Amino acid sequence: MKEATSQEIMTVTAARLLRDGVVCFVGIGIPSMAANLARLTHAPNVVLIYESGTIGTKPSVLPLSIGDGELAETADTVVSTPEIFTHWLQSGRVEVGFLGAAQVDKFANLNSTVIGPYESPKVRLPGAGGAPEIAALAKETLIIIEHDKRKLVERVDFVTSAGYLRGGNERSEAGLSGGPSAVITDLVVFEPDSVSKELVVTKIHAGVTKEQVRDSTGWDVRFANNLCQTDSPTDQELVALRDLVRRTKEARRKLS
Amino acid sequence: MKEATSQEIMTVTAARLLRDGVVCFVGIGIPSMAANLARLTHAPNVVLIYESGTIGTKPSVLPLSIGDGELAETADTVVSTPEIFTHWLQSGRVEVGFLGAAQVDKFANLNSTVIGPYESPKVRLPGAGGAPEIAALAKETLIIIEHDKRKLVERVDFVTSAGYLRGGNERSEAGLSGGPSAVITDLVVFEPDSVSKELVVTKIHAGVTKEQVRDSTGWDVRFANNLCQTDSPTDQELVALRDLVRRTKEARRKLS
Amino acid sequence: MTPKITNLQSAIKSLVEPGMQVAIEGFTHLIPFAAAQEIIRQGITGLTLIRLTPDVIYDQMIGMGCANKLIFSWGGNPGVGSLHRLRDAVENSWPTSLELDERSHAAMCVAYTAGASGLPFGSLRGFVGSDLPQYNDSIRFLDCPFTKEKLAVTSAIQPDVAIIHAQQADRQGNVMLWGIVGVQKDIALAAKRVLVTVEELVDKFAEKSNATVLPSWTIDTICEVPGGASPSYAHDYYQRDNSAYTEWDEISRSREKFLEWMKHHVLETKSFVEFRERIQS
Amino acid sequence: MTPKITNLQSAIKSLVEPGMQVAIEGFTHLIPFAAAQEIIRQGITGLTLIRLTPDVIYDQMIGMGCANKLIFSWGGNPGVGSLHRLRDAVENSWPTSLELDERSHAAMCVAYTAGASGLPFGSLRGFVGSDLPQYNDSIRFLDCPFTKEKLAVTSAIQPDVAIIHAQQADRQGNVMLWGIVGVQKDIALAAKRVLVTVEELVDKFAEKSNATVLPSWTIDTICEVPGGASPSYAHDYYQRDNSAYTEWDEISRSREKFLEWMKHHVLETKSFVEFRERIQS
Repeated sequence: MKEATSQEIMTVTAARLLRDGVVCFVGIGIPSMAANLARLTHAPNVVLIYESGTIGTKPSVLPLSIGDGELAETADTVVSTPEIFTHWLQSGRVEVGFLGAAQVDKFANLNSTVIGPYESPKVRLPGAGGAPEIAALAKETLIIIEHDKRKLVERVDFVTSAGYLRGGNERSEAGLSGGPSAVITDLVVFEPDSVSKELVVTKIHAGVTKEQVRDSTGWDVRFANNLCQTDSPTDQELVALRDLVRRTKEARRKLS
Repeated sequence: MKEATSQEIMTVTAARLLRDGVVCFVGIGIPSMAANLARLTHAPNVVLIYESGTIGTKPSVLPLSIGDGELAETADTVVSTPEIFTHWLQSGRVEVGFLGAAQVDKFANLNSTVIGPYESPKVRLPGAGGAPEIAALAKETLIIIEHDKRKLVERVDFVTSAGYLRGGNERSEAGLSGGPSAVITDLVVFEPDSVSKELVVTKIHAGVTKEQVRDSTGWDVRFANNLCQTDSPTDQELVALRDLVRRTKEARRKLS
Repeated sequence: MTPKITNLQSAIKSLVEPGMQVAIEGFTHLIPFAAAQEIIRQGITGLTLIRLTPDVIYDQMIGMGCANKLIFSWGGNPGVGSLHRLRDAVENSWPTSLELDERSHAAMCVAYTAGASGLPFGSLRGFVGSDLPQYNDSIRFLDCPFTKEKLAVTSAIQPDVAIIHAQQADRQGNVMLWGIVGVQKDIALAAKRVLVTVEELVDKFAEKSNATVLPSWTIDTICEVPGGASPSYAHDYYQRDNSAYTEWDEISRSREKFLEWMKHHVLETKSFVEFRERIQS
Repeated sequence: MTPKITNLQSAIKSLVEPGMQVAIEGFTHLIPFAAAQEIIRQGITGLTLIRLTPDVIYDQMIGMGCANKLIFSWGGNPGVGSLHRLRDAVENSWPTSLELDERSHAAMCVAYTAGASGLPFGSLRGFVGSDLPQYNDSIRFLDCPFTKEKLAVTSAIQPDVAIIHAQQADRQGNVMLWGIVGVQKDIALAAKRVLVTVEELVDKFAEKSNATVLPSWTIDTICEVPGGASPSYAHDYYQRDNSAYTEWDEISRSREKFLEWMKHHVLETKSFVEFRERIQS
């Protein structure tokens, strides 16, 4: 078996955090890949919800967009997008929100709006989409992001979706429960400190050094006392992931 | 042809007030009979909405309840009851509301809640149902009621659904447009005076005397200067109405 | 995650407790008569009953003393007239007094939708000039934060238990209903726990336009109860038994006749199946 | 009452005027590409464009100077990346400046539903801790009149024109869409006027679970435009052309290449049919 790439390790590690049977609101891209990998391995009963209105969807290939036909065809039911946000997310039925972002900060706030000032941005990003409410209303949020100094920053340029705000009890005092429980990158897993809510490295992927993590993180990163190494992907996980990616590529090639 | 009964005259007279092509929110009972008679005679393109969620329904027999299967089977579409009230009524799409009530007063306010005080009623009536919002939000309301001193009263015991409140501009000052445009009974047609909004008799059915109307009305009833006699039902209208009633009776007998 | 599929007797026993808020919904169509009668049979009392259109089955429950509060918008025998047991409770406190939280259909819908949506209130254009808000604190007014217009608001409804009847459930416990779908999706998603009685369990759903599908994980218990909505109807299964509604008017007019009928047909039968046999004999 | 059934060119000419608020909706599925391109072809400018997910077709409209304001929640090329014309307009005001009214998907949904429901605002749990409300006055907060909780509110959206694409219309002008139905019913019912392009006119609709049906009298104009949602997809008709989305990334990166492509494919073609021929050749 070919050794796992760092992106594969990130995806497998994220997938493992999704417990079987939970209701998961899935963002497109790597979150969708990880959620479906979980469904195809240890979590066959996970209920995947996409904001396009598909509930309990079981795609055999990964959707390129959030509203691919594959998602509707394999769903238990398809509802309108307004209903997804009111009756399914806002009602508190979503246990895990699975999100990506352009920037994540030390307190797990997410930015998908702008780099630079809002009124005259250096880079205009796509925007909020469903993320602010997913981050606010899911019982727990998992965040996947590539480990890069420009992406993991001291303070996001713009808080699109609230994490722990400026740390401590600020999130709960603002009236929000839940919050990010882990940030998974291609180098490490961060978890929020139980008191300060600062993201702390709790797991480090095989072959990654602390030095490397420090150099790639935009704040003075801390490592947990009980820091351990991430369990490497099993052969079974890698086969499932690679099959999924291969099927997806083939399906897209056929369509083009 | 057997002569028209007073109830038939009431129904035909009410039906005539429904213009072809309008969107009409229909209450059960005589309003439903009149609205369907209109559809089967001069107004084939009337769009009938029932609060059970049926839109553009074309029943061949009259529903006994507001949610008979016949209504769903003959509808252009069936939506949920919440959607009927939000997207179809509250949105201002309904041109005519067709209602009955237990009591109507001089200013066309409707009572379907209680006779006597609310907290210790003499008679507990079924309640508001959809009427308050139909009366508030339809561009115009038609009311059908049997002519009886206890039903046509100076002031309703309880305002379930607003007519012109205490008259004059009170309705529009309260922020409501529309309002009752006619009250059709088995003796007369009332219309609101353009200034005072008091219900005034504008049409009197054939063979009915003013004396009879005065005796059967709970307030000191006024007759319009241009009072005229109601056009009698045509043979065509009576045939259509009687056929509808016969078909309905047969269908119900079959079910029992 | 997957709902329990069980019999009606144990479903009611495990879900409905005295004093609970219970919504047994159905808009003329698909009224869960069987499930509601099982509540009477089990002698559960002190309930707050919730429904837009309390009809014959709520009349039975109220007359048998199951409820001490009713949240509703229209309580009548559809196409027939009054509910005599409901009237007797409100007018004469028999068999017990009945508190009313009375709204309109539109307001009840908004309250269910708010409940299903995790919001504490819903807004509507309504109640201007109506006397209802004077007697009901769950109807209030606010000014629109943008236009300053005066709008009505009503508090969300989130019952302890919702009971609905549907045409079908599949083997995984997903539920589908069609035809007049009423308020069932909203009340099911608003409730803490959900019981669905169905006409039949099927392997796969057919395509049905306007169908409401409730995923298995939103439902706690499913009971297969053929005819369980009778004398109301189940679209594509059986029609409404209008005569039963007409006869109810006669049965329910006197307390004695009512009690006798309930004893013979409900209390002395073990299940809805026996009840149906006795009714049909 | 019955919608006009006409060709796309005259439909756009009679419905869309410079300066209007126009919502061209479709959630990945059923995006009305043909209708939107006809707006470009007719050179209509000064529009406020509204959509949850402005994608390639809005990128084309913005790059061609049709819009000076955008109400939206996520503007990207789904599965590919940025919209370069949208970025160029926001970052460099090219070809003109673009005002943003930026919300979240949930808030846009609530705004559409409020618009369709005749309410001036809608409520949601959201925006607590987010920076968005600081930059957008159409997001505010209020206290629940019952529980005193702080909730977000957003102003209703009621565009002058909504344009959607559906699979079918029947001969009476009723419209049906199925699969991922997105926000189309709400925006159609929220708009003052509605244009629907459809894959085909049929005699009778088949049963389709989760179908959205819009009665004929809610629609102003229908155009039969087979393939009119391409390169997005129409469930049961054709699949998404993912390569067109990928290629757009390249085409749209430079202003020159973009303008050249638009001139050749859109401005110099008379209709969507011709456009499709040129694309496929």
